[in-house]
Amino acid sequence: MKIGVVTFPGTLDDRDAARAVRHAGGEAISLWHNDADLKGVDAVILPGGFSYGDYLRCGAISRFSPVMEPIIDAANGGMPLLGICNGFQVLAEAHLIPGALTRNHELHFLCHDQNLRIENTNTPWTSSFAQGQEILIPLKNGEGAYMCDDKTLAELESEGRIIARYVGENPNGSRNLIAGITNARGNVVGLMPHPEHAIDSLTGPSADGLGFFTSVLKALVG
Amino acid sequence: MALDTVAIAQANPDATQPFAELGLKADEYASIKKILGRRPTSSELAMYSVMWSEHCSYKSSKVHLKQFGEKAVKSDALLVGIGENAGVVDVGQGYAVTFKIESHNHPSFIEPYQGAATGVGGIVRDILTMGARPIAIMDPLRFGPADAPDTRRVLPGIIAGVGGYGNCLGLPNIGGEVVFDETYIGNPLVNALCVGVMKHSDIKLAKAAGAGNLVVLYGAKTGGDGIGGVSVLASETFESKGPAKRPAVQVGDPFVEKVLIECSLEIFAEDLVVGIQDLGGAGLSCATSELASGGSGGMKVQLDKVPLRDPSLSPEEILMSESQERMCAIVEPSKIARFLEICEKWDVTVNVIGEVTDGNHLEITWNGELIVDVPPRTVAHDGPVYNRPLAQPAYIDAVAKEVIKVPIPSTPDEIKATILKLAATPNLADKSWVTNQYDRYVQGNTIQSQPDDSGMVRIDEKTHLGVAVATDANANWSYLNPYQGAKLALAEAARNIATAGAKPLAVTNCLNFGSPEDPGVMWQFAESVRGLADGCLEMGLPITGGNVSFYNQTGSVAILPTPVIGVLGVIDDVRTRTPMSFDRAGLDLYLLGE
Amino acid sequence: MAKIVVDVMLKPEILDPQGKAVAAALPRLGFSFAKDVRQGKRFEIEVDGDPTPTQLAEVEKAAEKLLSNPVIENFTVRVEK
Amino acid sequence: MAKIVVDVMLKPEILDPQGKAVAAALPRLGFSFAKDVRQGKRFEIEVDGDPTPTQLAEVEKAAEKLLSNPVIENFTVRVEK
Ligand SMILES: Nc1ncnc2c1ncn2[C@@H]1O[C@H](COP(=O)(O)OP(=O)(O)O)[C@@H](O)[C@H]1O
Repeated sequence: MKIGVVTFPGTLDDRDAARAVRHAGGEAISLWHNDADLKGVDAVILPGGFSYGDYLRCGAISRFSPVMEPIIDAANGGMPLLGICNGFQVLAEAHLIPGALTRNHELHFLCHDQNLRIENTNTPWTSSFAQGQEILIPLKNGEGAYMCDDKTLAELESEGRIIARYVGENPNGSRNLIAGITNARGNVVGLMPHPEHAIDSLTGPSADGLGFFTSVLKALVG
Repeated sequence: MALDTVAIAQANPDATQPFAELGLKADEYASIKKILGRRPTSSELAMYSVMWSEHCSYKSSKVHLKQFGEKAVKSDALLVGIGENAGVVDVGQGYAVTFKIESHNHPSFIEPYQGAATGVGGIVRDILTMGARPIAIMDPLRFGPADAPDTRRVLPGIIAGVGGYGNCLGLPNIGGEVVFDETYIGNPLVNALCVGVMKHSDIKLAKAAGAGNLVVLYGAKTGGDGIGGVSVLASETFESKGPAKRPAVQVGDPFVEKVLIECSLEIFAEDLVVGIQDLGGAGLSCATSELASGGSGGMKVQLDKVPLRDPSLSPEEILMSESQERMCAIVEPSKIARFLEICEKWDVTVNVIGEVTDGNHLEITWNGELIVDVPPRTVAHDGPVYNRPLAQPAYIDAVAKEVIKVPIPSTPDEIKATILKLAATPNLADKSWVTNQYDRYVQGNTIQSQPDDSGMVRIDEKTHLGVAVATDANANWSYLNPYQGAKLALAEAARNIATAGAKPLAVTNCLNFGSPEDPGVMWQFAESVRGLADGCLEMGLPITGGNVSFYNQTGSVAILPTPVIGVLGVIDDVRTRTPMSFDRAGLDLYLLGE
Repeated sequence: MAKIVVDVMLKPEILDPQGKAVAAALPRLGFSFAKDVRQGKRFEIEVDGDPTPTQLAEVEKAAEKLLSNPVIENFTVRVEK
Repeated sequence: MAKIVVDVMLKPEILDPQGKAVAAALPRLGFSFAKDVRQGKRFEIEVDGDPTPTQLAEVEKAAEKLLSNPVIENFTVRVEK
């Protein structure tokens, strides 16, 4: 199974995401922001980083990259799409998922090991986890506070579209402790913390993050 | 606007020039005249003044730093030694590692965020310039007391600047120091270390060899950053009109630097450069003169080809500008098309600004007029050398005689109270309020970072080869005995490598001191260098590079002598590292040493 | 040469941690004038000559599409001489 | 209730990476109006009643001390109704 990993100028975690895909047993294909070509991939990851320096608003400029057009089309057609951190911000800017990511409530960039609870195991990115499972993966961002209006929040809650929540103290001011959400169809997932940095306990706080990548491979095999 | 050309300098030899305002002494100015056989043009004066400054020429420290080469043991691991942008050591399996520390103390005092940010940016470009992919950074920092107003002013910006720039570059921060002391009020120390890795065959040097090869400037456009000092020249050449306001502050654009790194690595991978130099302090003056004197000897540069952010800059200012995120490469004509193509892919501004020539002339023109014609070596390497007077300060004997009775806690309650008191001091307290603002995970190769004694990163995923780096300085020891203080800092850094399971290989340093014109400070400096050189000799470790920062003082009060020592080690299999924490119950505890 | 200014502010119902931090810092420095502070962005766009109505309409579009995120922000466009 | 607005912009000679990024993005989206873009901050300060001259003087002081960094930024203060 081929998983595309997009590199925008300023993307940082593309090689990590590709490594995670390989660890999970998939083939990682690099996609360049300026090529409107998905090279026949079965799913796409928008990795973390500071695309375009995070200037203006995180993800605001990358969202208009040529590669985003086929990605948006494919996602609307049901292709699994995961946005991690900066990728989540790109998804929000592209309106593939509702809401927006805003400045952390403490105003600092924050990097620490974060406990999450998996709340929805029906997406192609979370099916390897158990409902309610707690995992430990790095969180690192400056603008990770998930914001949306009350109506959207009620919808996300009632439709079970919050896929992961922070456990313990709210690290960044996200509404309802939201760490990740999915779109109505369930194929597009945005996640603020970094599963690709937790694929083995040598380089990460755990190997819990691998589940996101094994999930999608399982989902694609069907 | 009067352009000062070589012809005018010849025709008008007695024009008075503001050499003193530019920081040159009368005899230094005289020796420039002697070298050139005429008065310098204002552009030449600008170049000499900045290249012969303490910061660029090491004029006060050179005579002492010589020991690092003279005393050194021969090390097979050393691939590139002192003198290049950063030293390079062999770590096996065909890999070479380069690392270096630099200071950005004064700029960080003026504008904490940008000063610290551009400090990180500068050292990262030094490492990149060697042909290496930067893989980690560290940041030894010093501040006044935690509750001092000056600390409150500078600390948040400095931490945010180190993080803002490093995080955006995607470099894991794997360690550093945060130390508070009175003497750093008004003189915060911002030292930044970067480590990079490459294959042996990819090592690049700062030399412009091969007449006919092209001089290529790429990266950010040139603005008026960091040229506050040369405005005096501009105001002279611009007659009394006065220059536009020139900022002394350099502003960094980490996004541009990140793109510059990826673009450069792609260029290196296709072997498209003969030589390369980053533009840091002294900007184009430094890059052109160092590249030329490191190579065939000559270079012609058309300064008007330099792309400008601020079109009002004068040639003198362009030569001096410290605009960030720029690189200068020497490229064979047959490879330039591909070079330009890669720059275009990454949307990086690029211009051919000149060519390498035979002979011994660095010739710079401005719209066809010759404004600089100098032997490049005289600018880059033949600056003044001072043997400054030194004298052991009076306090040394006084403190040696002093007997301080430290009450030793004995009862459990006393011990508990003492531990709590110590743990609550800012110097010993948990530093996660700092380190949590830094990305330590990016690149996915971080094996150790905070709170471990050394940082460790994997450099090969298949073989598990890795490197460890630690920095240490104990300024209190150095104050009491600078010779032993430097040795102890070296020993501590090396121990921090060894306890992690890695083998120490090489040493870098950043020597932060007060004014070299103070014989007491100069003595502290000389003793520290002697201690470090002797220590390295005893441990069999080569010094691969470093940096000297003088004039860290407020009025007549110098900072504590702060030689920050960095040690790099290699570990063949990072899985065998020994972390600092006890990760399970039932382990035995041993005390080694006396 | 004229300047078009686009001001972008978070919608009133969206939490503004930066504005809050400023509002909290002011009294600590002895300033008591502020009941509330909101922090937003200001873009100064330089255009050739006097902006035409078409140009201004374009700026409106750019402000909506790129300079602001309509989910959380409002914007205003005006000409400054 | 009145609103005092403080606009803070980087000094013209200081590099503005954000403005540059916006200026580069606009043409990619088909907008060609901008010769240059600078991005700054806008503070909206709510005060009780009409601002008095003393209050405005205080705001000036606060703008200099807290809201801007005089080493690299300029600011302007004005009242908006
Ligand atoms: N400025 C800094 N940047 C990055 N890491 C830091 C910084 N300051 C301290 N650290 C890290 O935090 C940990 C604890 O630091 P410190 O309290 O100084 O411990 P130690 O005294 O053992 O060196 C170490 O891993 C150190 O590298």
